[in-house]
Amino acid sequence: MDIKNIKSEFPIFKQKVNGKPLTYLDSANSSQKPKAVIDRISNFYETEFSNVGRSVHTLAVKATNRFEDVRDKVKAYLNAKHREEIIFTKGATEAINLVATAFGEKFINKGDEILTTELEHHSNYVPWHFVRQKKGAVIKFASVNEKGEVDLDEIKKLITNKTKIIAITHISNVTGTIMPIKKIIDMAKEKKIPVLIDGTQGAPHIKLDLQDLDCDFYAISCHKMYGPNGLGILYSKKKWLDEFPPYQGGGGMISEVFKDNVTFASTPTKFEAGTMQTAEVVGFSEAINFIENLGIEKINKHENEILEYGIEKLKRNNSVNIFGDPKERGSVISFTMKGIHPHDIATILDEDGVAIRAGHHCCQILHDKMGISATARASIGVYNTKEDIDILCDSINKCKKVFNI
Amino acid sequence: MDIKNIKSEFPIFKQKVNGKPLTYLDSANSSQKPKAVIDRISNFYETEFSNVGRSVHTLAVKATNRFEDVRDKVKAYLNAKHREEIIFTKGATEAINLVATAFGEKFINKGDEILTTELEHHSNYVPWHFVRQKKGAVIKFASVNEKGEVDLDEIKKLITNKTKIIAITHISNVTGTIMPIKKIIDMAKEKKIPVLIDGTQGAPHIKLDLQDLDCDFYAISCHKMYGPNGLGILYSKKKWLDEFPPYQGGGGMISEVFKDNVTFASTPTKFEAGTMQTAEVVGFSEAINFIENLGIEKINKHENEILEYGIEKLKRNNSVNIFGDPKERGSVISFTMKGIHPHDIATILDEDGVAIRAGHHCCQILHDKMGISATARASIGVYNTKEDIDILCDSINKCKKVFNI
Amino acid sequence: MELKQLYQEIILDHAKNPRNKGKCKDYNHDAKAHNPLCGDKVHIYLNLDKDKNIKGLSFEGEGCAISLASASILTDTLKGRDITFTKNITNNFLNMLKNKSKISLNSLSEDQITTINSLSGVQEFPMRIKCATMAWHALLSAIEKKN
Amino acid sequence: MELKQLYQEIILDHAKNPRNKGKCKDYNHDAKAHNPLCGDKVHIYLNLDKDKNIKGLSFEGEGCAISLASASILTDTLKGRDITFTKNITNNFLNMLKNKSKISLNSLSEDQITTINSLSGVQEFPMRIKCATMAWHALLSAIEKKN
Ligand SMILES: Cc1ncc(COP(=O)(O)O)c(C=O)c1O
Ligand SMILES: Cc1ncc(COP(=O)(O)O)c(C=O)c1O
Repeated sequence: MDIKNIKSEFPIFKQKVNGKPLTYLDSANSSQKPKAVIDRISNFYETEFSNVGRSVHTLAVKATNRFEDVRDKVKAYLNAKHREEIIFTKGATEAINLVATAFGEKFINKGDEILTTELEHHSNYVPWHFVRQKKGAVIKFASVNEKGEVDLDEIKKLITNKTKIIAITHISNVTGTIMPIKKIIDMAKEKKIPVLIDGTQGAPHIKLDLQDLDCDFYAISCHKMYGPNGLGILYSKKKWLDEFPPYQGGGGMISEVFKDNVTFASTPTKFEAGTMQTAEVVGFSEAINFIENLGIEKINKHENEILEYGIEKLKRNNSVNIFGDPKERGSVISFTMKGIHPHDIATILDEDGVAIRAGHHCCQILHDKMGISATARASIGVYNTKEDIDILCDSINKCKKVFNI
Repeated sequence: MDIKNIKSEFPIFKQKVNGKPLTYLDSANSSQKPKAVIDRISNFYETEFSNVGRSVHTLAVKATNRFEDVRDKVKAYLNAKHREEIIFTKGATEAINLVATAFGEKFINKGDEILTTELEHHSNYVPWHFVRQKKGAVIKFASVNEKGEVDLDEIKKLITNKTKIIAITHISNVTGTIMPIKKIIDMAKEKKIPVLIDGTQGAPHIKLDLQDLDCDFYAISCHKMYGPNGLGILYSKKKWLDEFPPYQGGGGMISEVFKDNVTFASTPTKFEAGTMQTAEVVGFSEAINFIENLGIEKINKHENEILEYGIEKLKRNNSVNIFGDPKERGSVISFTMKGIHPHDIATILDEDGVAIRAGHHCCQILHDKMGISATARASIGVYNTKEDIDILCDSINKCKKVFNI
Repeated sequence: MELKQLYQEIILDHAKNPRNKGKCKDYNHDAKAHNPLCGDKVHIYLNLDKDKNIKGLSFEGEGCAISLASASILTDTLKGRDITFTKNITNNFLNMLKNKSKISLNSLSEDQITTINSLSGVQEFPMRIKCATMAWHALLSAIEKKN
Repeated sequence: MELKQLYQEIILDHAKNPRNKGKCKDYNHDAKAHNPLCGDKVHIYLNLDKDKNIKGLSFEGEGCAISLASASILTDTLKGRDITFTKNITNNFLNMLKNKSKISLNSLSEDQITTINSLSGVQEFPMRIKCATMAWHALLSAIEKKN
């Protein structure tokens, strides 16, 4: 596979949008899927489908093995220590809710502090807000500066002996800021504070070695990694999972069930109640193959080239204001235009087949801080090219014409 | 489409299992998928995929409309009163967990009673066990008799002024007992007690009119209704959803987010945090089409014919003991054989391409009550035929040979 | 080209120079609305006299051209009208966007009808309908609510 | 035909007439195991003297032919042996099922080797491996645990 021609692996690019070829710059929202992933899902349903972990007939055995093989594959891909540290969830949102619920229930009490940043996606804030409400805990926010960066020293200062957990994003889905998570984790480890990384925007772009990173939790959205909808992954150190109470109750996660008591299966089964998303998990296996065949470093390099080209070109456009200017940035450019609201930009761009996102991107706290209610966001995936950026920039200029600016 | 030849709509039946045609009698576990469903999923990923409810570009609009259209379709299919009463979940298990968590938090206090039966699947017991643990509530079990039936009068007697909710299955996934849910709901309504129906085994087989039934909650597994993996539905009366706190926190379910507080979207959005299973939801639309094209009554009649044929034939086999003998039975036959454990039966049947399930089928309380640790279960879907039953019975006879009985 | 339909001169004019912005004098009803997906916000202020005539009508808010223009047009059109008329035209407006009908109330001037109908281009942009209707929904709840 | 491999005469014999069933006399170690998916259960009882010899060994349990036969064969083979040998053979057995190797310890009689190897047919039935290994895992934890 050649990264220059990789669009041809993605069926979505065969169609026209509003008569124009699709220029998809919304991968931070959800990535498109390569043919191999789509075909694997169909093929699984057509020839191998059965419920996992329940029956002993041939199809069930096959499906169960396929499912569990993907756990091993994800473990290897993330370099986790144990296969039991990989939990399949509905998405990164569920992964973070699981941790917040279980950790909150067991380890957070009145007055305890949860440390996070102003950069976070609602999915890495609202679950902690629930804990705050239930336990009377306090959420502290490390502030973000105009560049979109968070100061390490401030984080250090905010850590107290009441800090029970640090929850922080790997890459901001708005400013693209790559957070110095390794340093934060090291800092936290000195004080024995566990760290959750919202890796939703990290995993699709950056090579991960979770044993080296040594975070306690890492949440992933498979659908942003060229994988299927409706699937996420919680990586968690085994010691936490072993201590955590189960999250949802139901079939598959039990050990013994009596009228007066229930005991639970061991990790990871304890956290996978009910019928799992077997087809999605099996399909995700192909997404990992896709990434591994190209090489995540090569994907990263390619995306960075497009990103830099885009930032330079947009910087030269006087009507465009790029949101944030972090030293380390990954695959996202958010911007505003004087006199044209992001929502209108998105609509005008769409006429040219250019798909971007407008709004607060589930980061209202960040937008409030910056005194702005919405931004337009172009985000980059493996299939984007410099031409996509050129089309984006032409279309941005058209916005000015439509608005007589 | 002709129900006699309906197997041809299901690609899975094209292959051989252990050199034999597949005789799939495990639909209560998960049903196979018609080609239309599988193709719709691929097709959606290939031409329409985008994240739902987030962006304003053409693909996002299409995806969002498709997604919300399915909500309307499900509403119509179930004859719910409001489209907002349809919540998409990961499965029936998540649907019941959502209700138990929210209802438990808000309305159940120490000493309050949850009324259920000995027939329930773990998915309709463990979530209530959690509530019992958290709130110091009491779970009362209406007992099941040897026929697999639950006595209405006993349920009536078990209702006290502490009963806060009744949680009951529509059809037992082990004995096939069709519960008199309408009568139970009427009884409960007199005392203003809400009723949750675990409809996992009901929805695939029985025509539903939820306004007429008038239950408060009805949980569905889409994957048992010829639909995709990883998708379920919670039907809930709007008044409950409006009162319930949100379940998971994250993107999409909020109204406004501030550092010190969060307000939430209205029903149903409040309960759909994070990226939803768009492809699965869209695929499920085809499953409803499939069912509606055939007609659920016709499916039901066909399945009942196969069921009765199966029961009669198995009753004539002296080595077979059918588990339960309910007056009203739906699409499930569980049985044991003297001297051969169900687990062994399943393995031997599998050699003939016959897929059944063995174990306690996530109903340990029921099995304990009957003094038996496991049963073999054949369950029937739209694609089954009398020949499938003949093959099953021949294979059962083979078990005796293998075991020299 | 549909974009021209959406961003008509009238709309751009109202968006750039919104009429009746701020809190109107002696307002005694108000209501907010917002769209959590894009952050658009509107706050309607209303001075309703005891005969149910709208003596004062204004808005505060931020958002896209469509939402600003819609709020501006709303205030311009309904100031001085009575409540029955207001509810009537609001329903007509919401109906126009939902069912792609046109507005033609004979108590409105031609100018006013042209202005309101300039928002009908939104019909073709389903994700933008909320932008256009938000202020009108806020108006309805402001009428219901006492300050 | 593989089924014949799985349900060999020896296995059916042990399943129908399990050896050493019940609680052995003066047991001082015991442990339970079960398979939540199918409800198979086993409870191992062990009398370990102070020189770490297995003086008594028995089991209670219910389950499929494979799990019963496996428990029965386990008790029959290991009664009277010492702990080092027991651990050694247990690992060999678990390894046999996992890596499809064969067992050939020279301190076992040919008969015993044939008997244990009769369980190797399970290799081809991945969902049944737990049935065959359950008793052995219980044995290991019984050894660790004092009663
Ligand atoms: C930074 C970040 N965190 C969390 C999420 C939530 O992921 P999901 O919607 O897959 O649950 C997203 C994506 O929307 C995100 O960008
Ligand atoms: C009666 C019953 N309730 C609940 C469930 C759980 O459904 P799911 O696994 O789709 O969450 C099942 C299926 O396993 C069932 O048969």
